[in-house]
Amino acid sequence: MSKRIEDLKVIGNKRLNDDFFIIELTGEQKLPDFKPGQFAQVRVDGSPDTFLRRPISIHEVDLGRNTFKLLIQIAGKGTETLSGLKNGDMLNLVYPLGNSFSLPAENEKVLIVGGGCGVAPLLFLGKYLKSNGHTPDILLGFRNMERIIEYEQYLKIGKVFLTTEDGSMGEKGYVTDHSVLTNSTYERVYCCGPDSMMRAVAVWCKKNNINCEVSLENLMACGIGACLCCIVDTVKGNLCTCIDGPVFNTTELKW
Amino acid sequence: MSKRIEDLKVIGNKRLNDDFFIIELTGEQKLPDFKPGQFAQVRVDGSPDTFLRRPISIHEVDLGRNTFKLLIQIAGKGTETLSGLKNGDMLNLVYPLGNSFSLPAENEKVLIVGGGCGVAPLLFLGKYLKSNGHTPDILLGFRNMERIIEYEQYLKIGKVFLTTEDGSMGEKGYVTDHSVLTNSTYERVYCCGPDSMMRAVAVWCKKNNINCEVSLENLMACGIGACLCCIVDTVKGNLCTCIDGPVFNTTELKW
Amino acid sequence: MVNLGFSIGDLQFKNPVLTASGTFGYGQEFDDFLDVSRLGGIVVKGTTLEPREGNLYPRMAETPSGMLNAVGLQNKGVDYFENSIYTRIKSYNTNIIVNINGSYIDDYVNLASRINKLDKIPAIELNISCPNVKKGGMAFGTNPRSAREVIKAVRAASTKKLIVKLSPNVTNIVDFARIAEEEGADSISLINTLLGMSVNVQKMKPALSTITGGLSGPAIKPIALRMVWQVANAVKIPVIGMGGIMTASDALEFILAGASAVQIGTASFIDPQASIKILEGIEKFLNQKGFSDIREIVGFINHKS
Amino acid sequence: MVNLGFSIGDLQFKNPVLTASGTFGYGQEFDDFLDVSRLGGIVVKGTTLEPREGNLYPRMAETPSGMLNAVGLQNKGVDYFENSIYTRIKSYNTNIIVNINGSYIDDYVNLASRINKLDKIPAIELNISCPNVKKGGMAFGTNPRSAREVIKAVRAASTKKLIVKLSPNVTNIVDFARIAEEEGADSISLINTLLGMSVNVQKMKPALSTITGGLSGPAIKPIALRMVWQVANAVKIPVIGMGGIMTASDALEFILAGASAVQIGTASFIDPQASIKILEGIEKFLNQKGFSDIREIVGFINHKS
Ligand SMILES: Cc1cc2nc3c(=O)[nH]c(=O)nc-3n(C[C@H](O)[C@H](O)[C@H](O)COP(=O)(O)OP(=O)(O)OC[C@H]3O[C@@H](n4cnc5c(N)ncnc54)[C@H](O)[C@@H]3O)c2cc1C
Ligand SMILES: Cc1cc2nc3c(=O)[nH]c(=O)nc-3n(C[C@H](O)[C@H](O)[C@H](O)COP(=O)(O)OP(=O)(O)OC[C@H]3O[C@@H](n4cnc5c(N)ncnc54)[C@H](O)[C@@H]3O)c2cc1C
Ligand SMILES: Cc1cc2nc3c(=O)[nH]c(=O)nc-3n(C[C@H](O)[C@H](O)[C@H](O)COP(=O)(O)O)c2cc1C
Ligand SMILES: Cc1cc2nc3c(=O)[nH]c(=O)nc-3n(C[C@H](O)[C@H](O)[C@H](O)COP(=O)(O)O)c2cc1C
Ligand code: FES
Ligand code: FES
Repeated sequence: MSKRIEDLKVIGNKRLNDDFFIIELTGEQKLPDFKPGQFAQVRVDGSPDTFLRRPISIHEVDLGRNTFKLLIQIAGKGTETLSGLKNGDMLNLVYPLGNSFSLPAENEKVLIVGGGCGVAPLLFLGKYLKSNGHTPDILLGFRNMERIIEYEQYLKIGKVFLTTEDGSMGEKGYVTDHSVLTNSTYERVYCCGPDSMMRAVAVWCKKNNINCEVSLENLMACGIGACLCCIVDTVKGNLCTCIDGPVFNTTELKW
Repeated sequence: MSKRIEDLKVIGNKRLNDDFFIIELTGEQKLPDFKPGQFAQVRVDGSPDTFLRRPISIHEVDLGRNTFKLLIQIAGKGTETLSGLKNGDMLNLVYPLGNSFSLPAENEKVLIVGGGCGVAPLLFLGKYLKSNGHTPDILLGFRNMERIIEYEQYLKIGKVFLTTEDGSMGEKGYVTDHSVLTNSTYERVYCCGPDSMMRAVAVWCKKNNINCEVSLENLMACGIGACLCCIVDTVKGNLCTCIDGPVFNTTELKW
Repeated sequence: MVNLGFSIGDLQFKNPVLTASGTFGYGQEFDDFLDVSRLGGIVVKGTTLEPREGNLYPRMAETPSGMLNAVGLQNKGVDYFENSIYTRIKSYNTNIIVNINGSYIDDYVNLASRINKLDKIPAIELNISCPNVKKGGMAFGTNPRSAREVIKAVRAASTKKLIVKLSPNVTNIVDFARIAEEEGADSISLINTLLGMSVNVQKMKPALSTITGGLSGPAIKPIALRMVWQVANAVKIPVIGMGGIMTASDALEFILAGASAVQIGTASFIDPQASIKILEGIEKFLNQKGFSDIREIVGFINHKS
Repeated sequence: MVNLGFSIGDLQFKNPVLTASGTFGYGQEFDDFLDVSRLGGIVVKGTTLEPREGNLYPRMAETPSGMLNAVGLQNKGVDYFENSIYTRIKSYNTNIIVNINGSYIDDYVNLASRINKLDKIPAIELNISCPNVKKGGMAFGTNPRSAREVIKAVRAASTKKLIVKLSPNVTNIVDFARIAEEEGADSISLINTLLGMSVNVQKMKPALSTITGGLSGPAIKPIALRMVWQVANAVKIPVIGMGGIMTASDALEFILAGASAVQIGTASFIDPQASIKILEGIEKFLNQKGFSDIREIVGFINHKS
């Protein structure tokens, strides 16, 4: 699937809470066949402090309407500027970039684990799995009740387990503390979230001999394998998160 | 009158033609007592290409409504960005800056000469003179009919003479070609416009022994006399356009 | 039709827009975005004799109108280049230039000899200016004596056109340009990145694993332009300018100051089509101003009028 | 309450935020915007023995995240300073530092002796780094031998605290810092502007009357920070960092890298209150992170952990 650079039109900007918003985009051309786990390099115009593009995952795709969504967390100047986008504004993207999550085998027991803005690529993955006949369980972790996002969306995909750090909803603690993991029979885990969370999940998977894929969020300049800035140390040496990833099987990583 | 730095609210952005627009601003505090010829240093936010502020003249003042206007010509990235301002946007200004035109003596016969974006400080000057009991003549030069701006406004102040370079309205040629200058009895000229125009007017005034004040548009960094970038070579040595000007009597200049 | 071509000795370039080493991979990375054969040339990734893993992550930091990198010459070495890359890219209808690097003079010489055997590589760019390696690199490019030694040695080892890429981290860039010319370089390219640094204030630690890194992007353009102007006025061989070129106007600044050609670096990260857009913009400018040959404007600001 | 003070020898500064020479006039220009007595210090405009008209217009060009200037030390000379400026500003309740400049060593010495008689000036900043004058200036600051000579001579002529301001346009900034320390400087400030250039493409001529000028603003921050870090790790006297500081976060980068204090330059053109806002931001940061004395974070990134 070939990469492109394109101006896309903003047709929605929905604020979820203080930190998160969802941008919906459409283009004049037919959108490419996105795969779950892929991302776009988003140009932040009109901000003197953002020189480089910002990598953002594909969050939801509606090829029928020729639209797709980005779920973005305000993390600094660039995402702050993006949060001000209005309908009709144009956004320049280089996309679709990166590899994607691999499909489970038939009847494999699948768990999706997400935390914070890690949920961004996972909704697309979940829907994709669902439409391919899988019914994954989903384990989501948030800081507190107010920060929970997209809960209802996940309910349509499979069984959802929740943790919050303060216990205000679901079980109290981190995702790796959740009781569903204690006697699990999962055979495959997909995970995206803060580094520390992904590492903890990877450790747990390793201990339980479970196939685990994580989506990394390394700092990127180009997003297309040209700058070698986004590397991750793997058993095959340094690989680029942007083209060899962002999805890696944790057996490849030196975690 | 002390200078200030302040966020002002945009309450109007009117496009006059392809090149010109007028921004109307208001503030929470009482606006200062502007004098004609003064300017503001305008911060252009959200443009990666404009690091420095942009100097823009005070174009019209309505102290009753606590508002004032800026007449701006799109000259590059900064003014382009400003042209997209919407009602409710905030604009950061350092103002009011610079000296001002000196008042004519009673009954002095006054001519105001403006060209292109040079008309910006002149409307405020004209109205100011008018309200102080003077009835200046006004001579305006534009490239062509389509580019004429604010004509009606000037009609309320005094007799208006026009030139266009293509003769599409008024007399054909430059302002210095206008017939009103041939047998003139003007005693005082105020002028603002392109450098070449101001120089031509200054030469004509000198030949006819007429007191002439021009408003210069030198490149500025600070606008407050701190950087010494905006200098103009005068009989008193280098002076700063931003604090010793922008208005200079042409006898001071080494033109 | 405007003539955009330039040449280094008898080596012809169809136009003056090349891509800079380390910012355009081996060209293939950009196949989806543009036809690399339209470019005047491609300078491929910095290559060393042996494979190198480069520096630890994080290797990148964004700065005002620029970025710092500390890649540290990660590459798979010359064997891999010859066997896996060269065979694929040699069909590009443009000049492919190899950027060579080493820790010792022998490395450079051996590498130059290896590249010398590759038919479709018409030129090498001798990088004595990489700020991101512990040994070699910028050390050669900031000391006149070692600069001269390595240039002399590589010149003797190579019959390809020799472009020497200078480090901007010096007091007097002209000294180094003169040395390169004296030792038989066919062209000079500049500037490599400026040594810079960034601190993550919240974490209270350096942003890069290596603490310092190389600064590129528009932030460095005024410095690059000054150096290119100084060098173009000091040597007779063609000068290839780079440093912060994002637009055709930026490229024209370098050409008007005396560069015969330009390289596009960091801009390709922001817009993978930047190089081609710049090429088109240069052509448009020449047409608008009524010039029929780009050579008429090379060094225009220095012409007596 | 956080302690923000620092000292150069026995000279106390109430806080580490000073304003940079040539960017804050004599302080009075900013009276409408802030209470200059709140600042740690003011370094006044570059002063010479005789009045100077500086360079021709245009002297300024905007660049990506920065600006070029070619003011060329325009000032009314030391007589005027003593008679007209000093009498007005000596009542400021802050340290007023005079930035001294000359074409010959004698100029510097004579000027230093003149300033030595002014009670309310506790320190001089020896500028051997102005890139915008034909004689002297940067020539002193880029040659180790003449740097040493002028520092030695001024040190002998002055009993004020001596701050030596270094030029960044050198291969090895540490050499110059060491020379300053060896010759008895009490402090080092850096960086002055980087030599840069800009071309007006539409007019096809240089943007500045002098062709080259000094680059300042955020664009140079990564380079400035790297040099401050290098120098702070090489000398024992306090280092005053500057170059592109626009925000408290920028200032903290320098302090974390080893600067005891900072100077605010170009930022004052964009926001005349920048210096005070930066001061407030530094205090806030220390409170947030639970430090009670700014000295705890000077050079923090270099501390072994
Ligand atoms: C493959 C990939 C997919 C991503 N998908 C999403 C997503 O779907 N939704 C989402 O909200 N975020 C996503 N991120 C993270 C997002 O790119 C950063 O939050 C964003 O770039 C921060 O930009 P900023 O200007 O707002 O913050 P800045 O002010 O630049 O920095 C704030 C913080 O963000 C980090 N950051 C800055 N630039 C990058 C970068 N290029 N890559 C990673 N982190 C960075 C900084 O280290 C810093 O900690 C993804 C990152 C990657 C690499
Ligand atoms: C005292 C004063 C009053 C002015 N009043 C007005 C006014 O009322 N209305 C109006 O439209 N314009 C006015 N100008 C001119 C206006 O400041 C410039 O057109 C504007 O700064 C251009 O910014 P830009 O980013 O759009 O253009 P750029 O892309 O920066 O440059 C486009 C052109 O504008 C010139 N320019 C850029 N910056 C400045 C600057 N700081 N000062 C002067 N010229 C500059 C450049 O040399 C170039 O030719 C005034 C200038 C001065 C000095
Ligand atoms: C990520 C990155 C990697 C680079 N790698 C090399 C390299 O291997 N060899 C080299 O000579 N220059 C290298 N450079 C320097 C560029 O070729 C160029 O000289 C510099 O970036 C300035 O140009 P720019 O501002 O247009 O990017 C690299 C630059 C960047 C940003
Ligand atoms: C317009 C202007 C004038 C300057 N004049 C002087 C000067 O007279 N003496 C001096 O030592 N430095 C002078 N400088 C350099 C600044 O003091 C400072 O070192 C430099 O600008 C870098 O800091 P900044 O990026 O915060 O501006 C001047 C800088 C500017 C922009
Ligand atoms: S971001 Fe450039 S190689 Fe991955
Ligand atoms: S613009 Fe700075 S002194 Fe006039």
